[in-house]
Amino acid sequence: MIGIEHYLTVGAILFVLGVLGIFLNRKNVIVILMAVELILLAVNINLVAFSAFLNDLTGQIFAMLVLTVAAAEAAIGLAILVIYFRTRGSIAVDDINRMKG
Amino acid sequence: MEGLPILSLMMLVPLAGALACLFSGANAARWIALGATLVTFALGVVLWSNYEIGGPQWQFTERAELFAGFSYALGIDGIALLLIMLSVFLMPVCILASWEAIEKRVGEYMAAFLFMEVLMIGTFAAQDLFLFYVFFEAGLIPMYLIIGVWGGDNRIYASYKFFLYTLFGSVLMLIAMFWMVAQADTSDIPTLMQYPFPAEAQTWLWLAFFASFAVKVPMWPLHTWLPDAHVQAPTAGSVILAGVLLKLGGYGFIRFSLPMFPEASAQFAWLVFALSMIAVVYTSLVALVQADMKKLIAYSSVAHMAIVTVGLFAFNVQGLEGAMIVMLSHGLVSGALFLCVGVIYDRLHTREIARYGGLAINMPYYALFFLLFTMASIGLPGTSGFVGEFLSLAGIYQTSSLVALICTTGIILGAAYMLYLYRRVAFGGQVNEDAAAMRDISAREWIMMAPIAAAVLWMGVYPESFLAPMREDIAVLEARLSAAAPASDAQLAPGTPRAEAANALPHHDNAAGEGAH
Amino acid sequence: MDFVPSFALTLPELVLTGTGLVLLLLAAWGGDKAARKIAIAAATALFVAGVLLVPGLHFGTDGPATLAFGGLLKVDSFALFAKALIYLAAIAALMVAPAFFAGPTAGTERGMRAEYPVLVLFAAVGMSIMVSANDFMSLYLGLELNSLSAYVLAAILRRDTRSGEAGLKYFVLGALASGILLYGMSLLYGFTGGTAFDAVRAGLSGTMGTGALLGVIFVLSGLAFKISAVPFHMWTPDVYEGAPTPVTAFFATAPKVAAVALTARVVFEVFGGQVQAWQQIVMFMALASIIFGALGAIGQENLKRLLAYSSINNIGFILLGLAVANVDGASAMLVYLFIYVAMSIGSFVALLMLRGEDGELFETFADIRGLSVTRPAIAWALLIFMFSLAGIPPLLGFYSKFVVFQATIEAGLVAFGAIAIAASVIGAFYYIKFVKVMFFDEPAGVVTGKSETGHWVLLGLTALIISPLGYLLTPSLTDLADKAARSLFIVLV
Amino acid sequence: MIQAIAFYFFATIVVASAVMVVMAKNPVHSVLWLILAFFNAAGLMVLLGAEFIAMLLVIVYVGAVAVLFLFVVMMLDIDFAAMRAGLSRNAPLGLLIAAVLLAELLLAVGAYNAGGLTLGTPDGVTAQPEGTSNIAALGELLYGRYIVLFEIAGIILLVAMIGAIVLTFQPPKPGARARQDVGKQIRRRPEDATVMKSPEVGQGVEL
Amino acid sequence: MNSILIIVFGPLLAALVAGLGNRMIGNVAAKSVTTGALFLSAGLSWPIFLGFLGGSETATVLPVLKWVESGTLSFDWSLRVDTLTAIMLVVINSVSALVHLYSWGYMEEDPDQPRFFAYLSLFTFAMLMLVTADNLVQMFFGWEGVGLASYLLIGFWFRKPSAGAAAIKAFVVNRVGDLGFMLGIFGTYLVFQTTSIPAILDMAPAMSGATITFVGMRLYTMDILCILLFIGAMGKSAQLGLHTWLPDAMEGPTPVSALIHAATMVTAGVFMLCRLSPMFETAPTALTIVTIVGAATCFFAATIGTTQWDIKRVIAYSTCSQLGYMFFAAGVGAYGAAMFHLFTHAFFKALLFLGAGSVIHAMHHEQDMRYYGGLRKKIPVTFWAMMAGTLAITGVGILGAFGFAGFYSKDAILEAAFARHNGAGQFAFWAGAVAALLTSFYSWRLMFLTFWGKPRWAQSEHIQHAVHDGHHDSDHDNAPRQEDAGHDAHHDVPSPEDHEGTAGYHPHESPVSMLLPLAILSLGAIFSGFVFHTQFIDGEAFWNGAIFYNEDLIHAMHGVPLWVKLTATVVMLIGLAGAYVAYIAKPDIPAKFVATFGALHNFVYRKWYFDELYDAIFVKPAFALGRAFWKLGDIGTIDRFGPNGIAWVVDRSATAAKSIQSGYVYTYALIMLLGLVAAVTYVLL
Repeated sequence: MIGIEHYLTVGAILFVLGVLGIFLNRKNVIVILMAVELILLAVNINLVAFSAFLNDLTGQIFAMLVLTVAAAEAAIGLAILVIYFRTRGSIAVDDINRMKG
Repeated sequence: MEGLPILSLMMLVPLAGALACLFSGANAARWIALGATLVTFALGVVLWSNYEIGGPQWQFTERAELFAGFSYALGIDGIALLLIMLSVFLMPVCILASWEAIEKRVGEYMAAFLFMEVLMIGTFAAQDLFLFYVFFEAGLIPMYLIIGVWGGDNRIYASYKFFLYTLFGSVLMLIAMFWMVAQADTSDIPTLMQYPFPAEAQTWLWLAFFASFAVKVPMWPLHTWLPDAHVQAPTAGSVILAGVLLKLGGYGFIRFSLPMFPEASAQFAWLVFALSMIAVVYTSLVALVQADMKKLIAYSSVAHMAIVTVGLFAFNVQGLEGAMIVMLSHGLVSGALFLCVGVIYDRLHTREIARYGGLAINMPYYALFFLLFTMASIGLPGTSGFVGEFLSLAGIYQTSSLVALICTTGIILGAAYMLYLYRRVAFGGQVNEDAAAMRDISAREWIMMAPIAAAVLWMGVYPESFLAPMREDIAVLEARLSAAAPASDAQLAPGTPRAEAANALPHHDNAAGEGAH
Repeated sequence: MDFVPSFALTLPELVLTGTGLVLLLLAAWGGDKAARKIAIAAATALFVAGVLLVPGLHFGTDGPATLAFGGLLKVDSFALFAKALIYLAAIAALMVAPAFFAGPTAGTERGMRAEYPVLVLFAAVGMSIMVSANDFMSLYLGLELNSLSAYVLAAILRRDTRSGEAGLKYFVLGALASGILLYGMSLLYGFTGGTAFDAVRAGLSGTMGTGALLGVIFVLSGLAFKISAVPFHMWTPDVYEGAPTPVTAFFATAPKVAAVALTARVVFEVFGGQVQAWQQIVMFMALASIIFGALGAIGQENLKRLLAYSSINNIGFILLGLAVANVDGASAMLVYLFIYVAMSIGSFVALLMLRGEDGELFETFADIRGLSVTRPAIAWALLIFMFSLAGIPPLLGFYSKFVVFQATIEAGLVAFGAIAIAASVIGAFYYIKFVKVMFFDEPAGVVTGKSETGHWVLLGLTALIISPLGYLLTPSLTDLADKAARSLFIVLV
Repeated sequence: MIQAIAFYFFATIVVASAVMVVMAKNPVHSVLWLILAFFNAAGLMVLLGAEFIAMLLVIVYVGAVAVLFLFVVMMLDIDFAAMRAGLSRNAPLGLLIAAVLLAELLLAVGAYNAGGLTLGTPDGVTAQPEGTSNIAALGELLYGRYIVLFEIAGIILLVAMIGAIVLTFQPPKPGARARQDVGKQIRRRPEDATVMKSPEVGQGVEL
Repeated sequence: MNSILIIVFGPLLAALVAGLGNRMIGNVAAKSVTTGALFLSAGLSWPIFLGFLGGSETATVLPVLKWVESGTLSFDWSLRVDTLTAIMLVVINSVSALVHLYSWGYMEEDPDQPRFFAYLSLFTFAMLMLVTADNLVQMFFGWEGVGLASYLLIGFWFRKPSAGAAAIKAFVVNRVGDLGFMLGIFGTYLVFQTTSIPAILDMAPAMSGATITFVGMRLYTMDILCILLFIGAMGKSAQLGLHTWLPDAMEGPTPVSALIHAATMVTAGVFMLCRLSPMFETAPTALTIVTIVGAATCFFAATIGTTQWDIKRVIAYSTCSQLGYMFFAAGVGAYGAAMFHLFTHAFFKALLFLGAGSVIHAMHHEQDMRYYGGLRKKIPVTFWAMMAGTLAITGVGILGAFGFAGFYSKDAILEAAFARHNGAGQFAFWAGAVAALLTSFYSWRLMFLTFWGKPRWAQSEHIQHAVHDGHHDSDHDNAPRQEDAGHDAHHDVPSPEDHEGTAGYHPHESPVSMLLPLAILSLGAIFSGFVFHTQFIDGEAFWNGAIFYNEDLIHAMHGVPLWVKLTATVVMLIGLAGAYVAYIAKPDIPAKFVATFGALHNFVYRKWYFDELYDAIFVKPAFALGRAFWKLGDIGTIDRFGPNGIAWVVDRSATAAKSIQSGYVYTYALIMLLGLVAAVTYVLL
């Protein structure tokens, strides 16, 4: 059987990739939202892996909750994105800095 | 008077007055403020007359555990009594000084002053460490407003500097207070004054308190807020600032630093001495070259307060009592000098010395008062300034003759800059038409100045009135300090007395002398 | 499982949720025209929920009796204290909203959305869950319930680009933060074998493995975002500036309370056995928050933005109490929170009262020049709030700093306290700028509009609390905070 | 062995497609890469014996979330060509920090730790009972012990819904489009709607 | 003996009445009150003095009021009367009363007369407090009080810039001396734990071997104390180094010069030395210093006196020089002689000043002697009074027969110095002898220039002014009506005889109120030496312990060789001859002398460049330092690096903090991550 560290490594890599996706990107907010999904995926992999190796279902319940929330987050995030696009006509990350300082 | 909470009453009256002023029209506010301060002063007189000299150390005590962490504990000893008297004495004068000079937002102005009075009385009367801090610190608010709203052209800078400087000084003290209360398990000042803090802790506690009081005093090089604040503040603001607020620093030393940390005080006496010596010479010289009257007097305050600090750290009765008298005297005199500036500022709206001249011609009584206060500032014997300076310096001489020597040069430099000022303002020809046309002091100004003049002379001729109330307290303090007191540098060593007088001649031949006669 | 005791314990939440659902229907039915009535209903519900807290607050509750739903929630004194604050803040956010949304500043569409009170209610439910969470899963869900409502609230002025930008930034960074938090939770779950707080605490006892340690740090970081502690504060100024002012007032108060309470519960109940692992980090965050909050505020022209930095600054002092890591510190922190909430509500209400002829809102320094002449009452109230925020006695803001620093020094963290208090002077700089602009500068005379009675009531009430009279509250406040703090330190094995 | 091959297969694709999600120039491609990543992640879950989660992943993520993304990307009508390319200006620092974080994470989770990991010891209350299926055991927990979480999750979804509607629903502009009044429609009777007329010849129609 | 209360406080009350009443009560009332009070005091003083003279009075102390009690440091207001005080009472009150009277005439036209008389009386009060002091602090009170009065009177014509400057100079220079005095008092208190003079004098001999550390130096206790006190005396008595204020003090009205800067205040230093003589006698080094300083002053001031043109300045330097005599007399132990010279000097110097005032009054405020000449006939009473004074100061007399006042006192001093038989004594003797020659020269020079020769006032601005305007009160309110400082360009006027002529102006004698004091003082100048010299010099019983009485020295004094006794007379004659030759017989000699020894003349004429020197090393640097401290210190350093510096740093930091807040989401995310990584790294390390 594959050791848990392998799963955790995948999770870690996905997490870091997700984080990178948030701050490397300057083109498009949607990609940032996807990067967030990657982070949540990483968390889910962790949770499920631990759940399996601990023989404890709580992790999977947690993962389900995370999934639910992720969906809700995506909905809200996209909604905000849409209204932002309506007023500004752009979703480029570089344009979202009317407030600063 | 048994049981009457007179200290609380003295704070309540101006507080009520302040609230009334906030909601009153200009003229009503003036009268309310004057009435409130006069009532408070009257209460002060009652307080003084009921103060039992040689009685218990703490009198008129009131205590209530009101708020979490704070005790509403009031009580005074002779030292506090005198400083309270100084505050309530100057207050009506301040109100009078602002009578005509302040035209905008009079109600708020008077309220600020009355709040100030509450806080000053509270500071001197507080017997709880934190209560003291609250009163001590709260004074920032009204003073900030007084400078900022009713001040001169550069009032913003001055008010910021005043506020932040003093705030920074005092927050460190607060930290030290927490530590002390945690350590001693009480915030009762009289208890803490006898509490033996460990020597190593005293060091940093002392420094923390020093940060606050040295700014308040102010000591060189933390003095630069003072000239700015004074110059920009309205006349009455300067009076109260110089008259009472600076005394908070000295009071802090005498009430906290010295009795609570005697060892550390001795250990850091050199620092106080060094800063004070520099202050005396440095600020006096700076005062000499000022072209702005208020700035000049402000710098002179720094020099005078340096005498206070050396006196306090002389660790002997003369030094301590002298410092107290200098504080009282300086409160009266510099306050009066600021009033003098205010009187002519009200007429000509400039503080520039060069715009005046020859005022003794058209304002003889003004010149007389100004002269009296100038002389008191110089420390002419017979005025209050002398008694204080003399005792302080006599005290410090016993500890260090060098410090005494340097600080005594202050009497030369002080004479130089004050007389130079007086000469430029009151002497000489009348250069400016408008200055020459100014009328002499009005009845209101007479009422402001005459009591101060009387007090100055009284303190100079019969200082016993002021020394007696604090004698016991100073003795207690001195007893506490004596263990830690630094050795005198005089090192008096008795030798064998000479057999003969210096001009003794070999014994004369009687016959020869008579023959030539 | 017998749910009756659990329902009894969570009655306020049930009331709020039920009301929220009903009001949602009414909102759908009545449309935005009914918004005002819905807001009143929602405020009433919050008030009722608050009243329900009173017995528990008064008598104090702790121990096993406070566990609900099989230990997922814990309704102890601490939670009650926080909830009470949250409900009060939420009521304030509802009270000031209608007038704001009626004004022209709210973009092209005038009038409050009927869903606004509903979202506030659900946010309050989320915060209630947060503060009584006793399991990482309930913690996460409560947090997200609150956050999702908050994202929407921030962006609710959909025609306003600043509002949209605020929502977007808040959302993106919030999502990242909850990702970090979740990741930490997953690690904790894995390395301790559970998600319940006591299980995690038990799993963390003894020598901690690296994974668990990382979990602790990640969780802390995620929570630090919520309380906007430096360096996780970056969203705060932008969101506070961009969000509609009532929402900003809400953000500055209720979620702060919830997040702080949650953080306190996590660090004490979960990480309580490993103080050395987080104490220094919290200390650093506290100092950094104090300093950066103060520095950022200097030179701001926009008052909302300034208050955002001010909230960061204040969080630093609250964290000071947290870093002390004992009952006194926690109690001090709660006292601070209460006073902070009062000051913040007061400041924002005052801000909301700055209206021009047509009801347009002002929010820059230039607009409030000489306010003491044109609107003396508001100016004096703001003066009280600002000096209080600066911690100048005799205002109550001094007391909040007082207790926090007292706890710090009594715990022996002298140097830490000294640095913090010295840094607090920087903060005073911009608070007194308020006073300077209002009192020293020549009047701009733009603030002319009338204010609603509700605003006056709130302003007067908060000013009264912050004034020296507020010290009369301190005995009972301290009592409550002490009870709450003690309940936090009872370890249920 | 097969497990290992499957693991590395899924893992590699997950990581690679995650990289592509971040790096793809076209957001539509990003979404598609995201979907691929989810599928393969579901594979990993299956390997771990969490079939239900794997299913959920596919259904919820791929079926709902990713499609929503796709929908929005298309709907927004963004001129992708005009979008500025390239990485943000903090990229080098960001990459460095990310690398450090990854290293630390890996160190922490002990991937290179020869001795393996010391996991916690659950109290066993929520262990999967022998002989029950994953989905059944999950169901037991979700509707029993964790029912309140389930309810809260429901509220969260409700809030998400409200939020999405509040933000994006644009009330019809007055007069732009007729509103449907169901009650009115139902109450409508032929008598009200129609009028019998008997026009004379030549009167009904104007020529 | 309560008359002492009236004597001391009468003038104070009078001063208050006149000063505060000022214009309300009017000139006459103010003048009458003050003058009356002074005559009352004078009248009450003489019986006391005569009582001591006759031995019917004994030393008493009258306590008045508690003053200060601070720990062991305690001193009260009290009035001590003993022989020394009695002498001073007589001197002060008599001269003061006469000066008051004189001022009726002299100040007749001044608009500020009440103020003037108030100041005069105030001064008298302060001086009386000084001499009746029973402790050092009260003495210091009087000391400073006379300083104040001196300041006020010098600056009386405050509209003149030069008067204001001179007033400040007087006060500040005196303060330098006071620094020493104060430190001396402190040290005395430290050593003896008291400031009571009798107590100190009692204990002093026991301390004569003790040592003490002062400013890091290990010194004999009594030496350092006495030196410090002597510094005070130097300031008040204008001794070399601290003398610069005295000539400038002539900016004050002439009666003031007579009273304060000749007869009374400036002798306070001598009085102090005598009062503390038993203490000084325990400090040989200090006494040596006193002797040398006194002798040097005596010589130095006399040289300057020979070159000045301003009549008052000549007399002022003369005063300075005479004070030198008194000091070295005290220094060698002849306190009686010092007091005697003080006593006689008070009469003849007051006389000279008042006489000069009369001259000035006659010459319509012209003070430059080059514009005088031939006044002998115009103002005969003044001339004879001045003549009496000159005879007294130059010490004219015949040994064993009769001499004018100065003859007895100055001779006694010179004899004492010689008899002291040590280095300092010898130096003092020779310096004193040369100074006596110079004294004779400048005194006669003054007489010759003023009263002999032909009138030369045609070119005087003052005279021209008077002639053209034809009236005395031509000056308007704004300008001082007398003695303005319009003569800075003295050296441009070549020699006196160039501008002969009267320009139609005819000096007239002063009114009776001025002449009467002259007459009375003339009597003093003529007879006071003859009458009192035995008591002062030899009267151990008279002194009755009020001063240290050195019997051996008195005997040695009487035993000096004859040539010593004649020295004074001889040098006086030489001086007279010189003056006669230079200013009557061959008036071109001075010009030739100046031409030949220009540098020397200039050096002396410019007062040895003391003012320039002090200006360069004290005044200018003080202002420069003040400016530097202010601009470079306060503003440039403390503010710049202190509050403003911190503000700058905070401001910069704020800008930096805000630049991090860039508005970009990715920056924010990066910062968060940075924080996360930092925290992780921190815990892992």
